[in-house]
Amino acid sequence: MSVTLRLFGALRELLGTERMELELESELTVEQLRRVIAKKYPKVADLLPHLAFSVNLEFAGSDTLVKHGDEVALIPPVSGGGDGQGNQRGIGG
Amino acid sequence: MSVTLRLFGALRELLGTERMELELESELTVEQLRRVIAKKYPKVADLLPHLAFSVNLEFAGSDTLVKHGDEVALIPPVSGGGDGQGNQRGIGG
Amino acid sequence: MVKVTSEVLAAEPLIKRVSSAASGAVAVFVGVAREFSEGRRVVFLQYEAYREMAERKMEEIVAEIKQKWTVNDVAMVHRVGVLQIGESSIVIAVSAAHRRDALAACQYAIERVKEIVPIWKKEVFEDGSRWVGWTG
Amino acid sequence: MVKVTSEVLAAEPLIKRVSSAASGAVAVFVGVAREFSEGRRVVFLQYEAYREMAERKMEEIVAEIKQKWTVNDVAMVHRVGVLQIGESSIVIAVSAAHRRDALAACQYAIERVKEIVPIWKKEVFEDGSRWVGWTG
Repeated sequence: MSVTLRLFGALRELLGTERMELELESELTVEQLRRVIAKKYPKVADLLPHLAFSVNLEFAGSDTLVKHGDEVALIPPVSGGGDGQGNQRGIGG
Repeated sequence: MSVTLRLFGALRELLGTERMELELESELTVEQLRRVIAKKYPKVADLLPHLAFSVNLEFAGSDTLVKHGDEVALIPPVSGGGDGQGNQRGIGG
Repeated sequence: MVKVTSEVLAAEPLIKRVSSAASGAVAVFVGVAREFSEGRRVVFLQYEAYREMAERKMEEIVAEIKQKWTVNDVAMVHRVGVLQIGESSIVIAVSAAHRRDALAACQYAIERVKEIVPIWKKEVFEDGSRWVGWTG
Repeated sequence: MVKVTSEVLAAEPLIKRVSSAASGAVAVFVGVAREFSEGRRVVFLQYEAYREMAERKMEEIVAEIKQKWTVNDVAMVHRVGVLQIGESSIVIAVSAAHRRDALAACQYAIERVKEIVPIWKKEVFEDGSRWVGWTG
């Protein structure tokens, strides 16, 4: 099976692409996918603990199942809105 | 001595002028002036208890002294700002 | 900058005026002439100001804001005269480095305008009119 | 109406868009590209969005607002791409019959944007750059 990975910001720059297809042996959880990515792309391994994930445009918990054809995004801490003051509650609730 | 009276809104309409010179025998307090006006202009007597006074562009308490040449305004409850929702604290603090 | 004016109000010029390179946020309040007041249809509004005192009180509010919050600039313009439904009665714009200062100060500004700025509104209905604010 | 766009933002069109005869107040928030960030001079900003998800999350925020407050309309536009200092990154406009609903909802909107909308800011300095928001 394969999933589409969407990459933004520092991740996009580090991996040199904003989108990639990732081949996986079977369905797996977001947490398992996080480990797969860390292993395959060591240069972003340090960033991964600080990321949220979305699956098909919705924030996903660690045990959300990722299926064939899903679009998965690695979501860095968001910083839209201007004024330079982040929101301490962080992302995705 | 004389003072200038400024009138607004319903008061201006009732008395038919936005400004008048008022001749007074002597200096007096805002509260005394209120009674003088009520007596001289009975048609606004009912409104006077609901008014604030300003003397020379500042809100004035009941015992503020009014002197020759002062500009005194009768200040109805204010309703600027739009949106139709007044402020319960009223005027002049 | 504070002003009482009979000209039509727009927000963008005030936003530009208060913005600077040090501003990360501008909070704006626009008061608008509304068609219904307590169920009655308003044909138009008429605002009247004790102009000299109103501008002085608006300056006082700006000074209060600058004491209470870290803001860069405040602009506040109130319209007088006849307003058609949908036209703006007041525009307040507050710039600050940070959004929470701008937002809190803007909210404070409109509350204070309604407390201490001598401006009065008359609602004109199809079958009458009234000066707003008389509690008696 | 929500949108992620690379075009220059203006507040007035959004104010007009949310205004109606039933609106007594419009509250507006404008986020502005600021020159200094923690003491360093910013040359320009670059915003990047996960556009499809960002617009969906902005729609969610509008729905949350309509549940929490009595508002007439909400418009929210976020800019992406390169922003010069002084340009607007976001404009939010909320109309309501009454000012307190408009103001509270507008404040809520910008806080929620910063929590859940996947948009990222890069600050470009004279001698480097950084993506904002990494706490690690």
